[in-house]
Amino acid sequence: MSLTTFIQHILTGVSLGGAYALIAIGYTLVYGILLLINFAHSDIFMMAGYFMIFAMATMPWPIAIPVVIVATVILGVLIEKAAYKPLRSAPRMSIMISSIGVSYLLQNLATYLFSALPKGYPTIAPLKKVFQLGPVSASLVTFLTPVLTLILVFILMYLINHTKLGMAMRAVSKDYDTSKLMGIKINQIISLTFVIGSTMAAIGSILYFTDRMSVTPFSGTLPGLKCFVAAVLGGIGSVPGAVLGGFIIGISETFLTALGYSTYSDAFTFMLLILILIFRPTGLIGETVTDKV
Amino acid sequence: MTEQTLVPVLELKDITMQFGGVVAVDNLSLQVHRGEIVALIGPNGAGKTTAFNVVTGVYAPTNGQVQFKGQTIAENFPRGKMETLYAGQNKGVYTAKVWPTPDLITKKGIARTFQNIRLFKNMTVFENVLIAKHMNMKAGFFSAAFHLNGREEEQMRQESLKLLEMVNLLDLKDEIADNLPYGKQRRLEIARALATAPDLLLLDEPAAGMNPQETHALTAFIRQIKKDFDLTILMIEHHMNLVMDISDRIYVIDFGELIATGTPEQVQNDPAVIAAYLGVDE
Amino acid sequence: MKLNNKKTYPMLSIAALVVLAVLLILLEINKNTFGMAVSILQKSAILAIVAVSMNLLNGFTGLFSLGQAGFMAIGAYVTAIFSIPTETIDSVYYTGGLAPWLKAMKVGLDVLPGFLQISLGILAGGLVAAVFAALIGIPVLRLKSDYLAIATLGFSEIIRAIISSPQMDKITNGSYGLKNIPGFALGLDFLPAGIGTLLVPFSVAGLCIGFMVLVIRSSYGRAFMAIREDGVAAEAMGINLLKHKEISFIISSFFTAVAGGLLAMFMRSIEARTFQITLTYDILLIVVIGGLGSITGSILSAFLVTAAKEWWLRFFDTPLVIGGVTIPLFRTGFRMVIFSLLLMLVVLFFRRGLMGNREFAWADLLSWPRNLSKKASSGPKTGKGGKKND
Amino acid sequence: MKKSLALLLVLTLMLALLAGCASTGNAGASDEKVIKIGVFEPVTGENGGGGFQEVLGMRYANTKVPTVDLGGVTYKIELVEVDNKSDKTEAVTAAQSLMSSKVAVVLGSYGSGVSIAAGEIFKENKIPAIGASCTNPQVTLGNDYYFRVCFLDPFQGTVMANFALESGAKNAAVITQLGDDYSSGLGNFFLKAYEEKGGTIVAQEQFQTNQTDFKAILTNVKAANPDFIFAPSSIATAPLLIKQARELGITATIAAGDTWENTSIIDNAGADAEGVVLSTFFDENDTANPVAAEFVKGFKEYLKANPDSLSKNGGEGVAAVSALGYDAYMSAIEAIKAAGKADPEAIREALTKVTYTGVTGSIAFDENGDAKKDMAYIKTIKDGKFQFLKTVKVG
Repeated sequence: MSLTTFIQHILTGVSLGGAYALIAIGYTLVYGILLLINFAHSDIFMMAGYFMIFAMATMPWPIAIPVVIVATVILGVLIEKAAYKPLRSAPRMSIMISSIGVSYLLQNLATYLFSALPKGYPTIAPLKKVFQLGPVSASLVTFLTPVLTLILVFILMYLINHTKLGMAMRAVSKDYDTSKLMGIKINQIISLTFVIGSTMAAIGSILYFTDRMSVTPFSGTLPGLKCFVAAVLGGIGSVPGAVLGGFIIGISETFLTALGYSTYSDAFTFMLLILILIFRPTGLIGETVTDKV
Repeated sequence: MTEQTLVPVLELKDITMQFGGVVAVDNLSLQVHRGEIVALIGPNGAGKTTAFNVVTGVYAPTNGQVQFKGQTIAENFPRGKMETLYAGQNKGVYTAKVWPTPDLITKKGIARTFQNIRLFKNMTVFENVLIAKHMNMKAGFFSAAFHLNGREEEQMRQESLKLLEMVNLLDLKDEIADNLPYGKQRRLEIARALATAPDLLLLDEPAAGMNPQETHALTAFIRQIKKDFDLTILMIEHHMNLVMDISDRIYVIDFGELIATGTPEQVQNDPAVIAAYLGVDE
Repeated sequence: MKLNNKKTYPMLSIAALVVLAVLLILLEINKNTFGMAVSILQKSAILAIVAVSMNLLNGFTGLFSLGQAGFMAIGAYVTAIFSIPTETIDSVYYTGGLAPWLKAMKVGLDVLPGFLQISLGILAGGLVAAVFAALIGIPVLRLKSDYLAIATLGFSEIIRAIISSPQMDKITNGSYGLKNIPGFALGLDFLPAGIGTLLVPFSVAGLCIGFMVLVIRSSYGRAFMAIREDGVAAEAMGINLLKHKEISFIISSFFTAVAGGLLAMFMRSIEARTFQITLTYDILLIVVIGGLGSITGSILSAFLVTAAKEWWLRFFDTPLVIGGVTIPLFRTGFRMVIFSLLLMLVVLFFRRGLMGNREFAWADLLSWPRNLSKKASSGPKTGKGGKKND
Repeated sequence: MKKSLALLLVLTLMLALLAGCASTGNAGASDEKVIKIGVFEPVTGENGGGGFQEVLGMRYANTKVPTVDLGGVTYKIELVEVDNKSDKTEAVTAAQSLMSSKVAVVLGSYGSGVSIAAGEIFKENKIPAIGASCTNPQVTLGNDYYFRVCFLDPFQGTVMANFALESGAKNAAVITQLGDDYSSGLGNFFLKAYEEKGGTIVAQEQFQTNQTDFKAILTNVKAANPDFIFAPSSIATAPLLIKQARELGITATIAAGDTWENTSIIDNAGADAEGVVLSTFFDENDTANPVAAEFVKGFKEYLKANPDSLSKNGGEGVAAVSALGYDAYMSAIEAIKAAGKADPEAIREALTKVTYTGVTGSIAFDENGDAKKDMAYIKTIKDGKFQFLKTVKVG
């Protein structure tokens, strides 16, 4: 592998990793607070793709982007209110089944509304501008994705660590019942979690699809699962962990494909998950929790 | 309890249980002799339940040894990260690692109840008790699956029914466990533990949440099962009336450390105990 | 399962079985007229096996596994390799040919009648899946419910990736899939021609489900339920958690693979893409609608959901014209929207599904009219919410 | 709340059942003489777009020849359409539902995988099937009841290999989709033919179904620096592959098989699609064949009359699969006429002997049931349109 090819692969991997990281944040936040694998998150991401197609049909991109983010956030919060809130006291398995149900519903709804045929993703002209750095060529979005991801994560980390709401979020994820007793408005915090997660998914979706150019009702499934793995790999509940996991998976997947093992690139992700669960269930930078008997 | 029958059933030797930097049980040693009722008391968070969890195999002790009927059932010494973090005593005394899973401990003859009742809620009273018979089943998987062990199954059922009769729950046998009143649930949990045919019974706050009448009934119940099933009992309890009434000996721990031991009278007058319990006078 | 004292009415059960058998045979004889019904019944019987296996694991043992599609794939591929007629094997593996050792095995097996070869294939498929389950169970079953779900789902994807990988071309025919798999009626030479299309899947389903019911009713079944109710307490009752979880996982995987083998025979040609995550979700839908923890619920639901999905509700997908006016909603995809809504409805409002954790009993059916009038007079008695098995 | 919901649910189901019965009831009520022809095509799923174009060809054919006279009685030809959703599992039930509708002959399907899956059912029920554009050899191999009016993948692979070499490409890369028999098969046939004729394969890459990021494999392809990239794949994949290749600065000719002849590729890939080459069955501007000229004219008028069809077809272009759909329908009619009755077994017999001049050339079936064809059309994308480049014959 020549240096050029290597650099090109690194660029692809880092860019993919950045998009994964943004989606993984949604998983990690929700899991941290509700102990729920939000299977529907991948489909929120997919729906954001469709929102963009429709938004860009009628408005220029600088307006379309905020519209898409708002629409995605509304969808995310709505799902929480409709499908998870009524089950708050139910066993965890019920909530998980509910989230699978929502995922199933969104996929089928998208198939029904937009057909299973891939829809072309609109081009955001400045993002698609191709840069040529010596022999390496890539569009702006490829360079922008990891940078934007890191900026967003720093803002998010500031929010979580230095604001009152962020503190409340941390409290809820540490001890749900006690925080409730302490007068934290649990529902508000959960909604906030979904707002943040959906925002990140929407931005991630714009970056991801701009690079990949088409959306289908099942576009979200596999990236979604991989992002959950990324969240577990980094340590579920931890935002920096999710980002780290996202980048690791993005880069390793790219290199596996590059080396001719594209068959096993997905398999590898899950193998990684099983290994991490066996040897370090708390993830790379997660905290140890002891079960109380 | 008279002197000539002092056969140790359970012995904890220098047990230390440390979670990260937190020492939950610190160098605890205690003995329970055959036929005794021993109480383990102490303020909230003193490490009593943790000690139970070490005995029943839920946790591997960080350091120390547990012996049951003269046989080591758990032993460990600080290793890995704990080796540097270890804050307890007797480091280097124990060198073996013995940590059986809870089911093996139960098979050896130690049964327990839980602080917050852990019944099989959606199963009937009868099934709750019957499950305890599963571990001693002789039939293999296939003969059990094809119901070729009819006689054994029948025997398991008869034994369970008999047990339910002895603890006065027979009339409720088809009731779903979750639907029982609180006191009955406690009783069922004890019955379920008895169904494993233990030599030693560990009761974790059996009277928690009970009113004086219920507590009184419980006292009689514990006395009776001790007699009927020839048991040795180690219990954690906060109801001082019950403890003082029923125990042969008492161990008091605070912040994981043993602060006093002796008969109820001795413990009641111990200044260290009074200090630990100041304001919790019952 | 409660140890109730309800009368069992064995005569009624036998009568029902006889009626069922007669009905099936009648359908088979007239299968040219009832082609659709026959095909739906075949598929339902197959899915009923998977649904009950999934229920054994998810509903009775409380292990949330989402690896069904992977185990079905194993069963389907092993069965297919065993049962594709040896003389057509070269045309099926037209790109790379079958691995010599497998071909030798197939030639060797040809001394057996076709029917036995297929049975052997199904059994082998189940066993291979059981071995896989045993191996991955050791690390994976220690995980908590949701991690287990993701890990098994990941496992199922790994299986699919391996099957379609070029490296497996000589065994699984990689990207090209397998065809020429004999249907249910083939190989049963000793029966009148064509008989078996329904009898085979139904009797296999009967055997599989029957065995699982026996397991659930045995002491092991009680131990599974104890683990579901409270793992810590079960362990304190002397139940070896890992061993019992493994047993449950292995049995469930075995029968899931058997159903996969039957599915291969039903579909006649398979490829890795058949066994995607959506397949697992479809089965989950059946189990949830039937009621987690109810065998009869799963069976009932397998038949209802399959028939509704594949047959009765197909018109949702075609434009509906009433009196010259085209009803706007009806077009391709609407059917699946209805189904996902139905699932959400069950999850949110009827958490216990059709049967909850109860089982069908003649006594209930016989006293139903009476109970109904009693209920009507005393108002609805709300049961407890869903099972608590966290 | 719960009770009323339950009631609602039951009511919906009942209504559904009633409607279901009603719709099937109507079909049997008329006493007109009818011959049913099954249309087994994907209208949704991965191949939904192409499948629909094929259906359009059949529907148009049905408007051209809506009846057939057998022994003095006029029979109405009724098309029974089912959607196999480009999915093998669905295909089995879809095929089964055709069988229970008592069709005399089946047309389809777009996508070889579903055809292979359903083939066994057609064979078992002894109903002949005529494939329009399923090019995989496995469809008809060992199945006496399956015929097809198009050429096969080995042929198509050879055609493209010839074309590549003729246009001076000495090095080629092959990109195929894992788990897809069309893509893997065609790629493989191209590879064999290309190497046999002296070309060098410099890169061989695979991607997974639903994969949308091809940068990693394309980077490898770029490093191998081929003159020609052969990437047979679905319509869904094509624009992504083309755009990402161009983005990475790959300038080699990108080529594929018949599936790529779909305007959605041009719509989605835009300027990047320029220069893409593909082989296909038919060219609408080929005026040499009068049947074709007439078909193109009529079909365009048919499209204009149905705005919905027109939009789903992606404009006025006449896709090769529409022409093949038309030919499949016409071969069926020829066979029914030759058989003299609507009996499936007789139709199958007749099909083995039918010769018919169709839109895509003369059609006669060989012993496998494949149309004997020796010519393919090569097209390229130029100025946002498919343009005829040349024809390639293989002896």
